[in-house]
Amino acid sequence: MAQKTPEQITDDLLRPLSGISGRYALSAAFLAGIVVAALAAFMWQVYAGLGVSGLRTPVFWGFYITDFVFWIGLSHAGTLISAILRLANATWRRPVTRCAEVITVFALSIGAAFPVIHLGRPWLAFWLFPYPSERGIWPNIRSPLLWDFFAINTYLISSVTFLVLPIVPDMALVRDRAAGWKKRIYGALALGWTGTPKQWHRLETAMHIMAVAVIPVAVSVHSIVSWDFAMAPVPMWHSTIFAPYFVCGAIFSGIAALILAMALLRKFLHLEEYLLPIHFENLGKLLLVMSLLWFYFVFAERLTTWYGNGSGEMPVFWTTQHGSYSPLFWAMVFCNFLIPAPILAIKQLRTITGTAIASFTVVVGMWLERFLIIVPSLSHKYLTYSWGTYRPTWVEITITVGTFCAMALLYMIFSKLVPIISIWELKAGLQQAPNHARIIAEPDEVRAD
Amino acid sequence: MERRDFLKISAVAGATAALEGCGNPDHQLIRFIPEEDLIPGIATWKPSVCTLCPAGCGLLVRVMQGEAEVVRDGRLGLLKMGLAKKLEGNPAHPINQGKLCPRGQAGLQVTYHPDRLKGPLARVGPRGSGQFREVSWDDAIKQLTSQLADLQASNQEGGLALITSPLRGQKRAIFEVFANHFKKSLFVESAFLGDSVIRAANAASFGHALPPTVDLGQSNYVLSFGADFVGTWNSPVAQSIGFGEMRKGRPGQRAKFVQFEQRISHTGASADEWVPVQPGMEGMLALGLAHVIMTEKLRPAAAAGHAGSLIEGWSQGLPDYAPERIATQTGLQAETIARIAREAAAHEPAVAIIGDAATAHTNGYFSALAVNALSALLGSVGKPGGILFSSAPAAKESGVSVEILASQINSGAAAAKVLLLYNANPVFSAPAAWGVRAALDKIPFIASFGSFLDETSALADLILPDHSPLESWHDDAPPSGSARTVMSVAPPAMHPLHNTRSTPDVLLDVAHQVGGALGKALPWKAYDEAIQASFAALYKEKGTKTAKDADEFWTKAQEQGGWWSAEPNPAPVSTGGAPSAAAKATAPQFDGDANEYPFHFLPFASQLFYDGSLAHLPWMQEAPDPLSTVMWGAWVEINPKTARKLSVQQGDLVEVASPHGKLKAPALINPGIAPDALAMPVGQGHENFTRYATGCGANPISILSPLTVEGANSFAWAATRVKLSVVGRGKLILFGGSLTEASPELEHR
Amino acid sequence: MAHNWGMVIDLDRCTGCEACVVACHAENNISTVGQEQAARSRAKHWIRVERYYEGEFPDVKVKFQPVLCQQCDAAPCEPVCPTFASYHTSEGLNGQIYNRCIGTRYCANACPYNVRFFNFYNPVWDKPLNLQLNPDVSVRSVGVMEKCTFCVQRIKAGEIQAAAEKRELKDGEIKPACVQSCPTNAMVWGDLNDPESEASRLANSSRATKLLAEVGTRPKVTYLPRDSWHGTENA
Amino acid sequence: MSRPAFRLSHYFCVAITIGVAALGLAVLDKALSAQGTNAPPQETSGVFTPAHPTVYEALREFLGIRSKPVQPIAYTHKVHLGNGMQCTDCHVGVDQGPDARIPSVNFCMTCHQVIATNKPEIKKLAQYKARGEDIPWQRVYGFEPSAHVKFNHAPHIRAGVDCSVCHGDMRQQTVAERKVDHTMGFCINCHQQKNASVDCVTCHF
Repeated sequence: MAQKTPEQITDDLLRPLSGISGRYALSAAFLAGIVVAALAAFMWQVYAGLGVSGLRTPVFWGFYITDFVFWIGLSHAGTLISAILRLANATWRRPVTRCAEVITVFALSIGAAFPVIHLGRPWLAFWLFPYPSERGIWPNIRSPLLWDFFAINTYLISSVTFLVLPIVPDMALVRDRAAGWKKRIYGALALGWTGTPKQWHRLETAMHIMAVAVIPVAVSVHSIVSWDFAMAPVPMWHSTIFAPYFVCGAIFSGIAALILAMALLRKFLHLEEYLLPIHFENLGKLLLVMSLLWFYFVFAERLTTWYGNGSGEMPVFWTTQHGSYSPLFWAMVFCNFLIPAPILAIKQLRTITGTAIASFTVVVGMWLERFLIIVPSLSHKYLTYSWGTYRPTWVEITITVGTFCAMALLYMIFSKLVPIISIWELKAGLQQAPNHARIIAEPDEVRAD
Repeated sequence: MERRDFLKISAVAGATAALEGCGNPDHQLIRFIPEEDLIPGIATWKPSVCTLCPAGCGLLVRVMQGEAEVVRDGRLGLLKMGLAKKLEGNPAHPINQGKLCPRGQAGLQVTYHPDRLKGPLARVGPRGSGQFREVSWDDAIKQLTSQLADLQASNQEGGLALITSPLRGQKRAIFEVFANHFKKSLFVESAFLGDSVIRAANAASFGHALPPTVDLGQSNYVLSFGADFVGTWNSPVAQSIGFGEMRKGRPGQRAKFVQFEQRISHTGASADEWVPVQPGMEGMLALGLAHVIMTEKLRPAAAAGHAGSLIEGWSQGLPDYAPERIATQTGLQAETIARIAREAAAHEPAVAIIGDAATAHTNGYFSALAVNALSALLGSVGKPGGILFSSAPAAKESGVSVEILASQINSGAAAAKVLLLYNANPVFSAPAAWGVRAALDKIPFIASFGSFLDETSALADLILPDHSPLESWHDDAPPSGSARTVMSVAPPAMHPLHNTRSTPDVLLDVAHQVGGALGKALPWKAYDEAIQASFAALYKEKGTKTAKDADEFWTKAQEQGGWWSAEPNPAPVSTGGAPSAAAKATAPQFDGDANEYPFHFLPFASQLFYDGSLAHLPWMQEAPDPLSTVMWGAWVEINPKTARKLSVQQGDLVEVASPHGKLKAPALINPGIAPDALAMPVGQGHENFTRYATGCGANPISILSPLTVEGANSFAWAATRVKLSVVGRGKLILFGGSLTEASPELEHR
Repeated sequence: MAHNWGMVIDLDRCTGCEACVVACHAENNISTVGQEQAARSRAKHWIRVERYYEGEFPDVKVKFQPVLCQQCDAAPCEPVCPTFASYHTSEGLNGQIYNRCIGTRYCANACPYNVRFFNFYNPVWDKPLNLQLNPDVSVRSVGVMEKCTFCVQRIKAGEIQAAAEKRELKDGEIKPACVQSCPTNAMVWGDLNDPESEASRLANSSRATKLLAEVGTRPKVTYLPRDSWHGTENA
Repeated sequence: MSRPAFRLSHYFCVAITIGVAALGLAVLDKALSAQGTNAPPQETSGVFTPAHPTVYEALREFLGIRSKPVQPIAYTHKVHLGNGMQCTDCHVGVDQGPDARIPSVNFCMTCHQVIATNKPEIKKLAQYKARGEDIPWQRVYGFEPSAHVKFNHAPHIRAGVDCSVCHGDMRQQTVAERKVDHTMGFCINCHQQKNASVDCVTCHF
């Protein structure tokens, strides 16, 4: 395969922005439909009351909080990964970063919606904002939910910035090629980018600062999410391992989501020449590491609980190992470790398809993990007389499915408006180090000589 | 239950409730001029009497001003009136001393029940169709009057039948006048949980046809043969207070409480020693205990006095009842019997009581005599810490039961023309085998005074709904629960909500319109006059010290909720009663072949629904049953081992079949029931009893065998055998998550 | 001296009769949820009588244990509430301010005793059952948490009365509905700051135990465990 | 080249979105109308009624909009108080318990049997009495149920808080109007000044 010129790159990567195919419209409409249904379900819940969900005494948190943690976790795909790769100056990252950062922004927005969706009185959610009122009451800063509120907002703002900054030059590029109303819009988005060295320099610096800043934020976000649970004296919640455990899980599911997204983009936007096997291979390796790390955390958690043999914790422990929740538990172990680990460990299997399959199981597995952290503990809390069960209703299921569709839809729309691969960075790659570019383009060849 | 209707109604209620308070009078109902002059937000406490069970507890009703939607002369509007907000026990009342059981507390919902009958109704559709039309009180009373007038004219024997709940005081007197006026009328005081066996036995043993007043508070050893005395038996609140005293009321002194029964009852659950006994063997066991006490010279046979002389072989020390000989039949080990006997003898005062299923076997009367004899032997009868008898008048008994009434009518022996129905639901609380429904269909005219449509009143031709208890006058002389003489009286706690009338008043009205002897026999214009008259008599007899004249006595009584003697004055126990034929132990009869029907079927009084008359109260439906924790339903209790053997899972829908019918209910695993028994709560399974009870659960009474207790005119409701089969998955609503404190999940280790 | 309300429950007296449960429903306007909702365990009982079986037939024992909000001094439900709907009152109660509750249900998850209940739907009283409502207690709407308040309306009324008469509250003057109704006098309620009060006397007795003490919530409800017969020493 | 595709897709887009949206709304509507009864048991909402009869009502409450009370009779406080009457003459119980009584038609008629019987408003009064109806006075003050405020007049009066502090100077008012806005801030201020308790549970329970 021949070496791409900058012009080719630009053409290839801007192609998706023009025109909408029937297939695209069809799937978009389909997704939109489900999202609308989910919205309807939510309206119905607001109208009737949370009773339409499957929540009950004593399981007051179910699908919604599971989804919340899941999506926030997923959001760690992008910003964190691309930031790390940026700082590590891993050049193969260049085609990957933007798809990753987009995942962050959308997953985060969706995740942030769930705490509101799950409220008994969502119309009062604004009480979480610290604003002065005649009542003289402020939000309770001791509540982990409030920490969430701030952490998530901070993360959202910073990751949006982190996403938007490197888009600016590409916007300019689109602007220069477009005409009419498109030109005006992209012009506005380009923020008057002309590509002067000064602008380039500022961009680089800003990106560097953001990259450094965003990592601790990302880590803090999921630590705090974990503390929503760890702060409560609930069996198998109240654990010191939770923060790192959650962050690990988050990055784990994040990478999986990223691989999936890339695989799909590659297929549907015909980016075969940009998203190359090596990207999947490298990310696959990362995923493998996270899978092992995740397993290590689960093992550590389970071992200490079992060995500690706490009267409160053992029922929860056993209900997940042997009891009513064990099928889900073992499904989780398969999805997160027993299936992906071998696939990713064996080089021959670490193909695009292979990593995609592994990533898919991981995404499923991580959702199960969130569920298994929340529900069994609540349903088996101390006094056996007050134990209960949980079964979701169509409302929760619709809303959950709806959010997955929302994610896909947003992603599709975004990829229509913005080049999903950072054009200028790719070019920059070429300019600085053609060898690098060649290595990206033809790894096997390189190994040959 | 008709969930849809339920929804519609509740939706409407909610909506309209929300609409009130919007700022324009034109959008609102008219307001009637208040009849009472109350200050809003300030509670007044009015005495009343609880009528939900025969215990006769005294109430304090918290009354506050509220705005009720009422119909006055045909117009719907809002009326500011005093509304009962909460029922508490009356602290001054000797029976319940300020305490109240769950059923009593829920009495509030009887008054405010959405399905309460709001005015007189006349049947339009065919009988049982439940189609009625509203009629005016004048028409209703005219109709009833004419019926009775015709009956009087026809001068036919047994033309009048009355089925009421057990009545006391002037209310009973009024009904009695009706019963006596018409020749050979059939007057039935119907109660599924009647205490006639115990009263009969007490009459024989101690010369008092009264339920016992058990002085648990001062007792040191309590032997209870199946009596659910902190739940539903006799005077539960009084006994609960005593129970508390007996346990922790006396520093350093704590009585032992032993419960003998086949299925662990709500009371048995609190026993220090719970001993399963074979059904119907309670009497034999009591005599076994007596045998040990006598042979070991812990008490002389003579100590039992007359009560002992009623038992064959007593004076010889009951040789046939040596523990070894009765061990197998009673299902206890000989050592256990001996040990308990010695303990009881060693811990004066010790008391033995019997009730519920133990007296509902065919040999229940003998068992009661035996336990009475044991009590007497233990020497605590008529003494503190033992069994006392209040000086209340013994309840008169007509001797007619629902069973007799039904059989006579069905056989044509009696041809009742008019039936007066008051707070009784015989169709529900009688076994199908009695053919009550058929008998009622033979009666041309049925008038019901009940406040609700139930299985029986739905058959009525005329319904003249009574006030709710809180809207009515009360007088009551509770026969047990306190050693003091108690005469409760209470004026209405609130004005009537609906177009109802006090039944005694209606009866007086009718009597006067019928006129003649009947009219003369009832000189009073209204029920309260009748009560006042009785209190005037009481004043002459007892009250002269406490009040300067009858009027003051009467007003005082109304203020405090009745009159009671300052000091306990239990009636003396007749030791040497008339020597009657000594009773002989008889084996209990069980209906149904033991091979085909392997299980004893034990219905038991529900702590929440009593005999089923309270199943229509949402609070009772949603409160978890103390032992099973079931809400909104009935269940069949089965021993875990048996369940495993028949592979019955918790919540499986099982069919329980007796020789006389079958029913379906979900199975519930109960570690505290004998492997050869199935138990079921009484009270659910109403076919037609308000939106809350209708279609909820199943009714065990319906499949019972029509056996009677030998020697006492009473229904042997614990003498049925049944078989069981799984038919599917049932709906079992449990509030409690787990049977045991140790987590079942840990079994995996 | 500020009051510090507490309760003592003598399990040796308790017979599990449910009087307290119904009394609580009547006093505190707790709505019944109906058969369907009860089946989905949305029933609300601010106080419940836990029943535990021990042993197998014929040696069966049953233990009753009324459980209500323990009004913990170190209450897990309080810090987690983002809006201060659940907070510690000046008299040591775990306050639940319905109008401030946005329904995160975090408090209920944090509560080790599962004594907090959520209004999954707007409560409904079929007319005229609404007339039974106690005007001293507000009716909770859909989406808010509710729980035992130690009958705070009775406490307030008592305090206002005492203040009007310019006197101190007497021990036993105020009784929550459950305590008042309890037929076996198994429950005692009073001021733990007053060493003379019956409640503190029992709470400091040798029999005193706390429910789930190991969780460290410092409950203000004390349990006196079920006693056993001490044989002939009583004779 | 992508133009025709665009057209085609356009229709698809619109058609299917509308279709599915309609489906979603249909589900919602069905559920609304049936109040969740006809869905299978494990899914039904069982018994419920919305907290407000209409969304409009809900919105008004959320925004704290309250309709101005329309009084059936133009009762004038000014005149009565001018004639030397005291608030507590009619509003009995205000110093004893939580609420003040609003007098019934009987109470008014005790005087107006004879006084000013020819005035139109008094005639209205008499008509109510004649019809056996009470006067449907409309609440002027009072808290929304959703505020969960259990206000008790008596302690405030004992604390010497003048009626006018919360109800304005009634001597200047004819038909009672909401002169003072009973916001939480209003209560808190006063409580703090008089250092009365501002513990939430003082008023909210």
